[in-house]
Amino acid sequence: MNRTILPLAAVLMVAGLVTFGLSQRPWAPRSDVAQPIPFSHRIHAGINKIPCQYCHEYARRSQTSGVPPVQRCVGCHGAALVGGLQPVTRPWMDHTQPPFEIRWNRVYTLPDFVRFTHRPHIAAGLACQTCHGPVQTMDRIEPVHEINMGFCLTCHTQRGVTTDCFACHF
Amino acid sequence: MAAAAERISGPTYADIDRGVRRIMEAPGLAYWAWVGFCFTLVAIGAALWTRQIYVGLGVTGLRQGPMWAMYITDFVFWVGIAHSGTLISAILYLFRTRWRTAVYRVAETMTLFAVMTAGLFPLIHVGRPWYAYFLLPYPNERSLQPDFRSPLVWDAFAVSTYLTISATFLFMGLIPDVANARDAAKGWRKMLYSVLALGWQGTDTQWQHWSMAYLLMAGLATPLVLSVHSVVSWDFAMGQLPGWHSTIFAPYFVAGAIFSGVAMVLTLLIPMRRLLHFEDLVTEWHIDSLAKVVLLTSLIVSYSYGVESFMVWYGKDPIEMMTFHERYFGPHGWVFWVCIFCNCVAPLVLFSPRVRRNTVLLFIITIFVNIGMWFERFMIIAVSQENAFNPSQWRLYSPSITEIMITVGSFAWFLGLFSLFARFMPIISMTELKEGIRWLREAVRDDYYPGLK
Amino acid sequence: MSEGFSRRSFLKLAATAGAAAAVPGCQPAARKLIPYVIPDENVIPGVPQFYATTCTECGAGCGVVARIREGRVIKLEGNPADPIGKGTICARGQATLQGVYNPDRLRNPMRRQGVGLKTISWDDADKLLNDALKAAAAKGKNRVAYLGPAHQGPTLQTIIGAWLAAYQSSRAIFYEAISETPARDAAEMCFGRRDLPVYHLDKAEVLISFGADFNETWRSPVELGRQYAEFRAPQTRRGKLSIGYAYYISPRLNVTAARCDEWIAAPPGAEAALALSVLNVILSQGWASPNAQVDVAGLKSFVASYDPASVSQQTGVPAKMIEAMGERFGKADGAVALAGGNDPATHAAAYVLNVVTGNLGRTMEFLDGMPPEAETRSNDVVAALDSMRNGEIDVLFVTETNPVFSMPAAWKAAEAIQKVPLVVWGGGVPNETGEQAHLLLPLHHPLEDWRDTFPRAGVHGLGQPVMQPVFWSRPLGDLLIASARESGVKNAAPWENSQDALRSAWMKLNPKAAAADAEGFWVNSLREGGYIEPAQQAQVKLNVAALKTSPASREIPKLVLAAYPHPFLYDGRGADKPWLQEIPEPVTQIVWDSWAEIHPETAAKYGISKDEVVEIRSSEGVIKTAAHISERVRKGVVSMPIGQGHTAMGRYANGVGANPFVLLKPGSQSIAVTIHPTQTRHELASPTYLNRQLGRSIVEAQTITDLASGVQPKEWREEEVPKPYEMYPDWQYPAHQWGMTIDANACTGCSACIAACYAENNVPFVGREDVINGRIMSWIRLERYYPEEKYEHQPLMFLAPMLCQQCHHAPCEPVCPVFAAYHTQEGLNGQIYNRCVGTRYCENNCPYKVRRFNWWEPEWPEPLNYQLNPDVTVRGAGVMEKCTFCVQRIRHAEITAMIEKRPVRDGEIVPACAQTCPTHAISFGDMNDKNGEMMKRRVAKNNQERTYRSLEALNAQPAVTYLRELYNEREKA
Amino acid sequence: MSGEIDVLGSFADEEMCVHGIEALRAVKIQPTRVFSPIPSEHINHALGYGRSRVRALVLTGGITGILTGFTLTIGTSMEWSLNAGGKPIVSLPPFIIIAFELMILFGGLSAALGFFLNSGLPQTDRLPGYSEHFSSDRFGVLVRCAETDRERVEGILKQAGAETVVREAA
Repeated sequence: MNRTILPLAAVLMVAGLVTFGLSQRPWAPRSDVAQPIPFSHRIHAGINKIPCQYCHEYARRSQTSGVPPVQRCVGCHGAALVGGLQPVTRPWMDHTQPPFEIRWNRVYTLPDFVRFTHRPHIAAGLACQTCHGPVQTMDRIEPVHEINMGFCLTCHTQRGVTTDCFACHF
Repeated sequence: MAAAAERISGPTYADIDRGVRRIMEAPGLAYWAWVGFCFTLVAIGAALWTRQIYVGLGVTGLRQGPMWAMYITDFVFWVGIAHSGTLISAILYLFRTRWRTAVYRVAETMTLFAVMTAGLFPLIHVGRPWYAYFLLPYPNERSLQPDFRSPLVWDAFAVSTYLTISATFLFMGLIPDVANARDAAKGWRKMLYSVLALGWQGTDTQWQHWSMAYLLMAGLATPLVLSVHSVVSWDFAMGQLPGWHSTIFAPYFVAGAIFSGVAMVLTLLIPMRRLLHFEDLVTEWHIDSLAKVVLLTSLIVSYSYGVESFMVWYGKDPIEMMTFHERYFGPHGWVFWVCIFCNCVAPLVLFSPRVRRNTVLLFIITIFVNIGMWFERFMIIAVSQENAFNPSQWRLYSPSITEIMITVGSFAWFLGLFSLFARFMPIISMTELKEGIRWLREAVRDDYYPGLK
Repeated sequence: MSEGFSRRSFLKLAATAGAAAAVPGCQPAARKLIPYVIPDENVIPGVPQFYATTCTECGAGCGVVARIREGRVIKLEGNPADPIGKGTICARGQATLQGVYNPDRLRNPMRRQGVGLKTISWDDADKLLNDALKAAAAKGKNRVAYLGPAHQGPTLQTIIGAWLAAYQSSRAIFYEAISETPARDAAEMCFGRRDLPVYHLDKAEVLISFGADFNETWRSPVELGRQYAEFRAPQTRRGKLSIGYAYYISPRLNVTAARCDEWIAAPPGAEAALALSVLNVILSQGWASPNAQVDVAGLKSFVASYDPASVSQQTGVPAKMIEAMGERFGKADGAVALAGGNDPATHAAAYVLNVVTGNLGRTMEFLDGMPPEAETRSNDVVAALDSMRNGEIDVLFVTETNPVFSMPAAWKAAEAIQKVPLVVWGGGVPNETGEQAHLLLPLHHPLEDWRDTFPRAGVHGLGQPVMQPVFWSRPLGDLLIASARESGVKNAAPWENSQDALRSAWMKLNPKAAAADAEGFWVNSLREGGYIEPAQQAQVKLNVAALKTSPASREIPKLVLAAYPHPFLYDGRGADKPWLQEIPEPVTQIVWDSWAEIHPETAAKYGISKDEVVEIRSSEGVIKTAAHISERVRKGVVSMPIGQGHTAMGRYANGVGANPFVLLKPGSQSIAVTIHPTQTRHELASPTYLNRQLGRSIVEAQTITDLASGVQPKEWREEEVPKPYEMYPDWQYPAHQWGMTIDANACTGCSACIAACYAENNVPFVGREDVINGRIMSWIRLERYYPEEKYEHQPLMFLAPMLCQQCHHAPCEPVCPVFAAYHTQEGLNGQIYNRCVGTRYCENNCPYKVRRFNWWEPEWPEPLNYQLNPDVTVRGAGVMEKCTFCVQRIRHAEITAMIEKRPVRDGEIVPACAQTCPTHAISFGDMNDKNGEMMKRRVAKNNQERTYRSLEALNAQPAVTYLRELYNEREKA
Repeated sequence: MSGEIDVLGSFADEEMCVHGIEALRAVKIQPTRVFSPIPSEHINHALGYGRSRVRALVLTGGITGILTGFTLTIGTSMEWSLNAGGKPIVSLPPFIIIAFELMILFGGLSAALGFFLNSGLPQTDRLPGYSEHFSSDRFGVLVRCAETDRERVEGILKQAGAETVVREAA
């Protein structure tokens, strides 16, 4: 009897491990992305109630929401923060390091075959939190939703807007 | 008993066991050299495929126009080869055809490995094989499923069903024989056969359910075999390409499949029978019966060629006419004439019983048939693609070394697997031979084969 | 990535942050977000900016608008405000981008040391140059020379003059291999002025071109192509529906000739005699216009010896044909004769033809205030070369021209240049002349630089830099101004830099009314891309007495080479751009090569077979190239395109084909040659297999008489079109149903649509080998078919753009197993790259064969990949792709309309091909909108009767409706 | 139950084996188990067996397959209706093919499953009375009987033609 059950149990265990491993969704966005500076959305957007688009200023006009330029930080925090800022739009041959740059780590990524654009979503009156979660309560940004096609489609279907493949993939 | 006296003398159960077990004895150096040779070729093919996946299909000779050509030719060829196995093992089982018992395991094994080979080709041929699972329905968050209107999805279902069913069917049939082998074997073989026999002991209840399951599987495999090649033919017939878009394709392909498959059975059986010395089990009677099937299906295939051309002529569609003109007389017209010779003319000599029993001649003819049927698929697929609707976009196809070596590798893969199976598994069904021992004895008595005394 | 953070990588990352980057395949995007420190207020990442500037690829001077994304120019489109291009540009203009981003562009100043080149700093380069200049100036006058092309713009020419003057020289040579001097010489002879007339083909009803390929390279092809399309459009003239009747006289049927009614295969050099003979017919029949006010008697005696019979004997053109030409031309209500080639007599005869038929001021006019002749005459060029050879020149500065490649062998330019102690070469991709230079300076591409154009009276183009330079280059103007300052001559260059020079020149254009608002005028000119003012027609009079040069009556050699500028490579300057190499020459459909086109009979005579390499030998030199056997060339003529045969100029030009300049004598594009087969084969790459459509209705044509009488062409369409029968209810497209109307009659074969599509849709180029293998990737092609022998009435060539037909019963869609090919809710035939498995069934089933499969991972050597459109996915290996009607533009317009809460406007969406089409042959719109321009075009008078859909019998129901090309029935010869 | 023994008769021939079984059943002794190297209708008949239960299972499997096929195809097509070539969303003719293939697949696998379930395979224990001969060329009839009946049973088996009749450990 054991000789029948043991191999079966082994097979079941392997299958179980694979299922479990896949259920952990290794492709899902990582929630442990550390940032170079301890910037807190909770303080900025939550406590101080700065509107999202004050910093992410391109969202309503462009595909991208934009990461705020350092100048925007300095605007509130004062020039003392970084000292003499210089434009980075210097000629090509200038191989020197820009004076101050912040290398944020991406939290939200989309594959390059998704032609997502923020513009119509803002125009449709969607709150940023719909996709990005309650950012105003987070010190460090963590993805709340896995932004995959199913996520997009659920909302698009509910709102009765296009579910044409060509809306995002071309 | 009185009945015992009437019994025809001849091979006994023990003789059969002895004969088959001898095949399964430890093979010699020549055998290993052959298997090694096969798998070296497989390794070359695999390496080229790896490269193809890495750099893209540009390494093939495919181009605008002939977009499918050689890989799909191989696919259809191997699916076709597979079909005769199921024909012999399932359809002839239902008809209780007497001569099938000795050869059906060979045919069925061939089926399994041919489908396994065929199943590789869609993967080899697609641009992004790592996404091939898109063709199968699976739960996903975007609830996007394959398009069941596409012939390729039918294909995916048909071929994977065929692979599953023919593997199960083969395995079912093997169980009693493996149990037999288990009881005679020693060492690691005993372990292997013990596992595969699943504890079969030939009890009455085991046999009762086995018989019913086997019968029903045969019953299901029969329409399956007809459907699979019909579905494969619809890959083409559903396309509107001139030369593809034809209603005759399903029966035409099924007949061709059985034709090429039976020829392949003979191609394998004739040398194997001689090299492994089981002429006493697979007698000239069996060989002769197979040759008759080859002849019959050859006539059906010839008829199909005629009808296909006639319908084009009768339809008077200028584009279709042009395509057929190119097929016969175009730059690759020789392919058509090779087909005509190999598939229609050469098998005609099988009308002579002497030729049917001359294994050397028969072997040569079956090789012709294999070549002819490969080229037939090439003609239908590649040569039609060369002459599509838009003359500015016509292109002649010539295969690259990658395609040739992968095709060669597929033959090596098939033969290598088959060779391994033949020496480690009962390649002749002892159970069924015993069941039909009367017919074997008759064959021996009637002097189809003078040996065995 | 952390070290050497350059602007280049910054831009790359900024783009990644902005939109999903155009990374080939499906690799994960860069995972860093690096914001600007201080943002450019004018830049919104992800939103394109547009700058008006000018095209400098040829002298036509079309205005362009550059589309900029994240600091990179990604597309050029015509500037609608520009009267020449009127919002369209040609293939060469589209390909300018590959000049900016050419991977072989010189990246640093380099100095020749021994055989190799050594990178030096700009400071060292400046010092080297200026020291040599000072030494030369100290030695005497005219020891410095400048060699450049003729169309560098008035301001730059001024700067060049000032720079030379600062170093005691006046040797500015503006050399053009394909010269306009003969036309100017003829104008001087006929009218006593050296400017070139302006043509209005649309005002004519008969056109004779004596070798002027006005749809390809002659003068201003975009403008003339547009006029020609109007000339060929059906319209009621004198109560009868007609199209313009066009003759083309040339030894080879080029694509311009192919769009005419008659191609007269005259031997090269016979154009003048034929023109004068036509004139003879007109005068002797008394068809000269009484309004012409010319000395008819004087002219008569001038052309007396050119009666049709004797000219026919001399040229082999039937006398009847000449008479017919004369009759049509003389009787026409508006006619125009154009002349190409190097024989001033041809040009003069064409001018006279226009004058005597009263068309001066109508189809051909002279304008006051035309730009001065910029091109240096060949005598002066030769004199300069002689000076070099004699050691009289110490410093030679060569830019944007390639004398070593394009000067006739007899001038021995390479040898002369070698005698110059310091040859300075400036430009982009180092060419053959650069190979001879001692100092190589990377100069700004025109799109990175300031410049102006002055193509004709009243049209002033202002070119501004549209992006930061890609490499460590400098603007030519700045370089010369700085160098002139170094000379120590006081006020040698009274400008700060070239922008300043341009601005001060521009201020002189400022009309008096606006003089006060100088800044406003400047800004407005920048925005508009230039300044347009009305031009006055000049009063000119034909001076019959001065007509004395009769064409040299030449013996026609047994075998003669006729070279012609390649429609895309021109005199060789386009050869470094892979798009131009890969767009098929419209008639032969050959790519990535040069070829010797030979008539089958001639080929048989010399024992030459298809694709055989032949050795062509003239008195000047010898070259080898592959033979292309074709009936579209005169017997006894070897026709060969100019432009290939580079031995330098980067990876795309080097080693491709042969250079016919080697064979030519100065001042001529034809020469007697001998030809020898070499028994070696060299396959000429072409994406086209059969040249005949076998009675299939892929491209259709119709005679104008049939159109007038409402007869559908039947003769060469073998398939019956069955009545559509539908088993299932048709799909409805309530929102939009996009479609196209393509007027095949307006297509001139210029191939601008193909280049625009390459640029807009990130279509990879594949190179010669893969074109031979049938793997060209272009989404749109020119479907070109020759007429078939068995049918009587046919045009000279069937030609129509072929792109995805977006069929509503698309054969490609239901065969896709995974819905990668499917039909969108707006009637488009969608192709979802990321879903594609690569079974290629769709392409098998596509009757039009317009789908393209990625056989390899596409490659754009850096920095060519900077041109990629970030709005379009770059397709990786194993994926099928195809025309999407530029869905990225459709989506953009739809989103904008949605935000603005309005429907999409008709004409708001213009796909790249339709946008750039000089003749507006392609129009796009919503098939639901019956009042849209596209749909109205289908039902318009004279259009409705000639609509057809390609391969209609298959009932694939394409969304593209074609209008048949029209032609006049030829007289039976 | 004490006092019961197993008697194994070994036959060289199918017909003799059948006779033995019939003889036993004639005296109301049901053989416990019959070993055979070949499938034999006669033995089954002699033992009084009816049709196998596998049949019903295969029928169920096949019908399930058809239903699965149609549910899958129609369901997925309806869930996200995509137009392909203007064909109807629910195109029954192609769906029949899928249903057919699934009928075969499910039916065939049910047959195999039915066989395994009904015959107790896989098993690792060696059944009492089994010997290597029974997979090769001998038929065995195992009879459980009272110690007292041994003589009679052995007699019947010998009478029927058994080569050997031995007593097996119970």
